[in-house]
Amino acid sequence: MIRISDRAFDPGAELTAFEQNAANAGAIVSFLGRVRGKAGEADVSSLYLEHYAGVTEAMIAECERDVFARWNVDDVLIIHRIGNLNPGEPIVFVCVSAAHRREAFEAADFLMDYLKTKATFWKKEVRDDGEEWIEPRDEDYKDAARWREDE
Amino acid sequence: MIRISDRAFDPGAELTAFEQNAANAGAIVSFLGRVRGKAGEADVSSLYLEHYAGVTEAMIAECERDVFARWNVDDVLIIHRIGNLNPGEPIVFVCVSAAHRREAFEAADFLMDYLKTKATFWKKEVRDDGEEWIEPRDEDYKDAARWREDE
Amino acid sequence: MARLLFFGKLGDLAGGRLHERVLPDGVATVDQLIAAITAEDEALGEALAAPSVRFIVNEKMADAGVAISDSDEIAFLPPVSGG
Amino acid sequence: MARLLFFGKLGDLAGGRLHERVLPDGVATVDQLIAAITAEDEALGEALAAPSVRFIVNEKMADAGVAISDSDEIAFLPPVSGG
Repeated sequence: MIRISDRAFDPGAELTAFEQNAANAGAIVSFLGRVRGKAGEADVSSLYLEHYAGVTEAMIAECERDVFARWNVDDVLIIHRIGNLNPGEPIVFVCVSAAHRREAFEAADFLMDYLKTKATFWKKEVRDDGEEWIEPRDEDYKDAARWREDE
Repeated sequence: MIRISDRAFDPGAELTAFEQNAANAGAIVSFLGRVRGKAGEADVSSLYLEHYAGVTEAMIAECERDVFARWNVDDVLIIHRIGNLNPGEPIVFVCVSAAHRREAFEAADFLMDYLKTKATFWKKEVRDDGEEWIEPRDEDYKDAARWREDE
Repeated sequence: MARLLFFGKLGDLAGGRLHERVLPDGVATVDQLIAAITAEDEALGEALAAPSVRFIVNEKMADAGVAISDSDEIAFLPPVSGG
Repeated sequence: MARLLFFGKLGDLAGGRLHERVLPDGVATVDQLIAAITAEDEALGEALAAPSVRFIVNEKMADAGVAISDSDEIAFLPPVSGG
């Protein structure tokens, strides 16, 4: 399931709900990404996130289908915030359930690389030294490239 | 933090508490392992887990120190059940917080390999076709060996 | 009218994410649209022409040579940054 | 008295996890303790002698040649299975 929303969410409550729906899975991996309060030396006062409504969801749904084709996973949950966020607030939460842990770990890792480098979100940091639209770090592109080499 | 207990726990509530304590971390990875209702074709009616009180905790604490030495992680939580468990019940929950996701993913993955193949727990499956003390799968040993090759 | 969408820093430069407008005379491809915009607003035009900018026409990834008309939705995407 | 601890399937075979007992005469190492137990209970003795069984003496990993006495805690660990 994919949920893109401008409303805050509670990762613990989402994990509980996901867990209850995935009654037969032995392994559940989750990833929570939150707004950091620092960008280098500067203080971050807020983050603004936008997406391409409809298109972003459709592209993530395609990535989700790739995950089901590639790994033996039972269920996937992707929650992504848009709008204005404060430091410490959850931005993204990914849960994957599977019979065994290796598949759950890999699929969650893969989904995060997709969300960081390919999903059509744009994020602006509002800092005490100005505003800046963020681009993926070199490390993010390297992480994402791991999955290509695998194939 | 390490908690080994014969009482059931709520992974969602634990994630919420962990998240609130890790206020500055940008990335939190969690792993939840639960009792599976099937072992091959057989139905599992319950699982019994025991540990070496004191020694098991001390060995896991040493593994936790290795994690802090090896990855730039902020905080680690390890909860492991002992006693009698029903299918679907949480057995193990690991949370790792870090500034960046790669470290959180790797450290959680490493901790799970440790808990599966090295931590001194013993687990007996009670099934409709009898009882059996479980040993790690070949796959578990292979997973654990990845970290040795890395060094 | 065509729907032009500008995301991220391009939206800031364009003074808004959505611009509904009639395509200028002679504009039949994304490339030509960028050239026409550059004539109106050089800073925006140059930003749209950057190699890192991708195009989505009617919700499908497209290259700069793709044909466009007044019934199309044309989106300009700078490098993404989710998660 | 020595504290002998048997975990997992070894506890089932030994009829309990904790046995407090005086070490038999002539038993001064883990190896000798296993031999003495084998004389009393062949199935348990053979299980303790399996190459996959590890020993912890006074909370430290030990090998079969390590010296033991009546003041020690000696634990027999079959392959683990946590998580």
